[in-house]
Amino acid sequence: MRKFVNNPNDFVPEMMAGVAAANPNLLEHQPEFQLIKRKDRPVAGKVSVVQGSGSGHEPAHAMAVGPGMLDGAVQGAVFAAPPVDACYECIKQLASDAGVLVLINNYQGDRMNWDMAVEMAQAEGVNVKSFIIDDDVAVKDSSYTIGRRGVAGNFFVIKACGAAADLGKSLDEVLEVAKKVNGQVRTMGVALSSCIPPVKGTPIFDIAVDEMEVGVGIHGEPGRRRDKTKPANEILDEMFEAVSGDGPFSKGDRVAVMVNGLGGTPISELYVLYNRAARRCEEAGYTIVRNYVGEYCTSLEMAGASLTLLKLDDELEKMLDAPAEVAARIF
Amino acid sequence: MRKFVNNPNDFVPEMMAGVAAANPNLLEHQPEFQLIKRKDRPVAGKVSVVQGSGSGHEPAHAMAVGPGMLDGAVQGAVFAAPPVDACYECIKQLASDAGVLVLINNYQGDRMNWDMAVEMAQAEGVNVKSFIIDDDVAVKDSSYTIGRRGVAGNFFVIKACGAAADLGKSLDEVLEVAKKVNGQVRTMGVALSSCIPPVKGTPIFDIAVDEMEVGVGIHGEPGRRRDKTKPANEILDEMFEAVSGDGPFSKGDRVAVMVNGLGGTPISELYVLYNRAARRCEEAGYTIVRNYVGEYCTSLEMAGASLTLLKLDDELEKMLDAPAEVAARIF
Amino acid sequence: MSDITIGNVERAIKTTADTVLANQQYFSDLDGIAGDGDFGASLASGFRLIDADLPEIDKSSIGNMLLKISMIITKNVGGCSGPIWGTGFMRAAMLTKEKQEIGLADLEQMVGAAIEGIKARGGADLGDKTLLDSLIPIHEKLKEHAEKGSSPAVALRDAAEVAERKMEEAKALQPRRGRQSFVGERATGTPDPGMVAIACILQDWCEQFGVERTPQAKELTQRSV
Amino acid sequence: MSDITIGNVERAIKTTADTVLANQQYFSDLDGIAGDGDFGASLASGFRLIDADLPEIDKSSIGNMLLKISMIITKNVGGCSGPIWGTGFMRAAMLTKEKQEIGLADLEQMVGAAIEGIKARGGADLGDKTLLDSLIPIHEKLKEHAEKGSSPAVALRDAAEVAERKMEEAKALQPRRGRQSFVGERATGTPDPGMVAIACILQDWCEQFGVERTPQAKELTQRSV
Ligand SMILES: Nc1ncnc2c1ncn2[C@@H]1O[C@H](COP(=O)(O)OP(=O)(O)O)[C@@H](O)[C@H]1O
Ligand SMILES: Nc1ncnc2c1ncn2[C@@H]1O[C@H](COP(=O)(O)OP(=O)(O)O)[C@@H](O)[C@H]1O
Ligand SMILES: [Mg+2]
Ligand SMILES: [Mg+2]
Ligand SMILES: [Mg+2]
Ligand SMILES: [Mg+2]
Repeated sequence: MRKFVNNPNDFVPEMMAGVAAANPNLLEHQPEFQLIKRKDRPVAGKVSVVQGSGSGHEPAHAMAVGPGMLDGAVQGAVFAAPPVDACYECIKQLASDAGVLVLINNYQGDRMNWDMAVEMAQAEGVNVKSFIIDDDVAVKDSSYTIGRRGVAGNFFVIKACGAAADLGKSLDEVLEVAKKVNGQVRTMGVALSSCIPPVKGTPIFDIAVDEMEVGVGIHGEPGRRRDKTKPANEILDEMFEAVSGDGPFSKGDRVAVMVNGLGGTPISELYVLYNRAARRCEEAGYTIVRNYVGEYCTSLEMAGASLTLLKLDDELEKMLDAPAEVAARIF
Repeated sequence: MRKFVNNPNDFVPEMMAGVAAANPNLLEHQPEFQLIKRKDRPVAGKVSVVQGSGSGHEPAHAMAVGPGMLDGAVQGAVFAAPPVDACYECIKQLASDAGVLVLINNYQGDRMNWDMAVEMAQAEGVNVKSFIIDDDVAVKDSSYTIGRRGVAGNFFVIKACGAAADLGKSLDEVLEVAKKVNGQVRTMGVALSSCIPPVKGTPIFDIAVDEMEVGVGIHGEPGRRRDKTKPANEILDEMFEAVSGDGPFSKGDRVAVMVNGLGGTPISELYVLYNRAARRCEEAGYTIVRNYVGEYCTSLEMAGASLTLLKLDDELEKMLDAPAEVAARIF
Repeated sequence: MSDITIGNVERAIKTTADTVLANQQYFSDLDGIAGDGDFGASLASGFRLIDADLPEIDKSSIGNMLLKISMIITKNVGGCSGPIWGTGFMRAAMLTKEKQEIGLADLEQMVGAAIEGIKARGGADLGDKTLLDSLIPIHEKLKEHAEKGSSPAVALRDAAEVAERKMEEAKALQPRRGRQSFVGERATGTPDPGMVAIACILQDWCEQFGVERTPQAKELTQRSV
Repeated sequence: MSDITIGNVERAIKTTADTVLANQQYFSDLDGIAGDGDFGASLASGFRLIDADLPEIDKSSIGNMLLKISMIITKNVGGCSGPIWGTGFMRAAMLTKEKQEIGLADLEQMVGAAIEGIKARGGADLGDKTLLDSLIPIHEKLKEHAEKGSSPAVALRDAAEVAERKMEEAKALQPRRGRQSFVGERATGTPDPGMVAIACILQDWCEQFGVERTPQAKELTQRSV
């Protein structure tokens, strides 16, 4: 196995312990629940924003805990939603008087576990609401999902809600921000290789070196079709048309653009794609106000990339501009 | 080829164009020289810090141009040092009255091209000096190198010199900072897979799925030995002992620690390694003041990682603390 | 003789744990054909603890025992399987809180309650190619036998029969819920891992309780992909 | 007849470009055995332009032509090859700035000057398994022939002979300079790409200038790894 792994069953706990060890002042790791939380949260008067899903999508979700972002996150085993109890603890431990917003990517497992946890916490009087993110335009229903999947657009929902919560907005107001971002963000991805969950030890699907999965999901779920690979610009063009054609985008719009690596694709290739994306936006009459090129929502070491467009307005621009910091940083 | 590439010969220019397109206010791209420079540099009174090497190591080098970091960088073809002319242009265009410091990673090709360019620029009266970075403890001489190679420790030299230059230090003073960092930083890497230069189209070396190259170079050069893979902690232990045993480290030291991904290893695995590194530092009596987990100096999509230790003092801590921003960012 | 003791239930749970643990890799591999390959590991993460705790846990009633089982699953199993199996055991427990012994009619009602809970939890129904496509016809068969007053052994044999047959039939279906929906060509023709697990468990119960039955499907005889 | 015209030099350069471009993949593959596989592409990036510009460039003297060649290489070829080959051509140019025609004695001095330049540039010497291990003995052979007053054709044949033999002999060496040093086991037994390139070029010059010579090494006859 081409991986840095000890006992594969310890992979997730050890990774999360590493994240906490790298941020000793900021973060706390509770191995019983695979929970990473800010040490200084919850605080009175501020809505807590939390998330959690299967592991393997790092830096989503636990590595997105930090100032201006998530207050806490739980992760399940690789590609398996966290158990109800972990979700419940996450909500309970982060509950402030202002409430808790749970951001859920639209997967069956995540929804079920979080739904049960939210019910349990509500039954105990916690002011908690949840919101489903579903930005993936590739397929309507998919493996793991009824309706669209939640993928890299997730970052923008977190970033905006984190900023809104920092501004002291109420739970309902932060929820409105989540709805707004989700309504204006669209993503599609392409995979060039599979990935290897540590416990499985082998690739989760077969794909030839000259093939790509267009519209792949972040667990390797099939997308629109399997096809022969094409030049980078043609792949980007297909993603651009899918994303741009689906969303509420029109000439004159101000947008944020994300080229997200799926884990195994070097950043050089992501910039080759971004180069084309910038050109396509220009031709479409979209002004790129912010861009994001790197890894935000991955599938372990999968080679591949996704394109995300977010339509902006003054409010959202301010939210994206707001200060933020996460466990996975550069300096 | 599992890559987002158009014509492979256009890979480097397109990637660099993408970097500039993503930072339109900050950066300028000159395709004739594959030069990325800050639009607002040079400025009077501030030493310019530049670098350049073969492509394939992104975010080094061109993506490390930005406030508090490099003022400009040139890149050659993948794994080929930039031609003399490009190096010369980089020096000339960034030359301020305070001078230019060229940071060269110790590879034969880089040294030769930069040496010629420095001579040419000096002949024209430019105040330019160069410094050789050689932090890799794996092997004494290696492919591409007489003496040790320059690898991920490069980041710390750039960061400290960028901060020193921002403080208005003289060329000789910034050079002293480079020397100090280089004297106190040590790195060693391990590869679990090869990588595929776009023009070549096939892996540059063969390695079985259950093998690793201990002490690999960032062009896939052989290191200390080829071995069977081991659990992550044992691999980290070997890197730690090599690095810690070589450098000027002793109990009670304050250090910076970097776990650098070589391009194809997901960040989750890097945190598994960091988890162990933090433990080993604690046992050795080193206090980790700053840590860096991510990709800083890569070999395209190579699976692998390196460990870097830097011994700190008040001056260096201040330099690492100084504000900085690069093309490849998260928010 | 038509009664099922708390000891029988314990033995069935123990057997289930054995089946899940012995087939962890197989179940994950099945899940890997058209999905993310975590089904075996997910179930095992719960049943490993159940296997370890079973001798100790509250056996004051069948319901209390099943409630504990449900809680172990809910606490430790994520993905879809945690809520689905946890809910199933929970609903079955609710009907047997006071019981030390149950009959076929009780069992039929427990399975029915579990099915209702699973439907509510995951929103799936008959024909979506999930383990409900096994549980629902099994439930009907149990009802039939309960009305006829059959022995548990006969009911078990027929339930295993139904599980195997439905597993086979569902291969042709396109999954519509859970992890394998919209896999299109990739999933059509492949069995649903949850349905295979149900069939394996029932077959192993047959063996454990001395009910003679020879499985035909290679999913049951071979137990590797 | 013992003189080499500027036309001969131009033809030799054109042939060199043809050789480099035809063997780009081969040279990169050779470089890939123990290194980074860019040698062919690097050289080709320069010689592609040389090939295109050759009809137009300054041919007022052999030296001026070679200077232009050197500049194209320096400007466009990175890695080790740019400085090495650029320096070599530059030094040879310096000795022939005024010349329209040269003799073997001039050629010998040009190669000698190139060698000195390459040594100073890259710090390598005989025995480091670089193209110097070809150039140095070639230079000796040329000197011998210049002293004897041999024809350029005989000198060329012997130079090609030496290049092929040295390439073979150097396989056993461990590289000590440039990209392939410290490759240990991996590089021992494999030829140095720079030395193979020199041997290929000289063999192709033989063919171009009607010098009969049959190469033996599969590196020259096969030209693929
Ligand atoms: N909504 C649902 N209702 C009932 N059973 C379901 C549902 N979704 C999935 N399943 C069952 O669960 C099995 C997969 O479980 P598992 O791999 O743990 O879930 P995940 O989809 O989260 O990876 C499927 O084979 C199917 O039988
Ligand atoms: N210092 C040196 N002096 C002379 N020739 C050298 C030197 N270093 C390398 N070479 C030659 O250059 C060839 C490799 O060129 P190339 O692949 O372009 O360089 P790089 O090592 O930068 O990848 C080697 O085969 C060798 O013959
Ligand atoms: Mg799953
Ligand atoms: Mg090279
Ligand atoms: Mg699954
Ligand atoms: Mg090379």
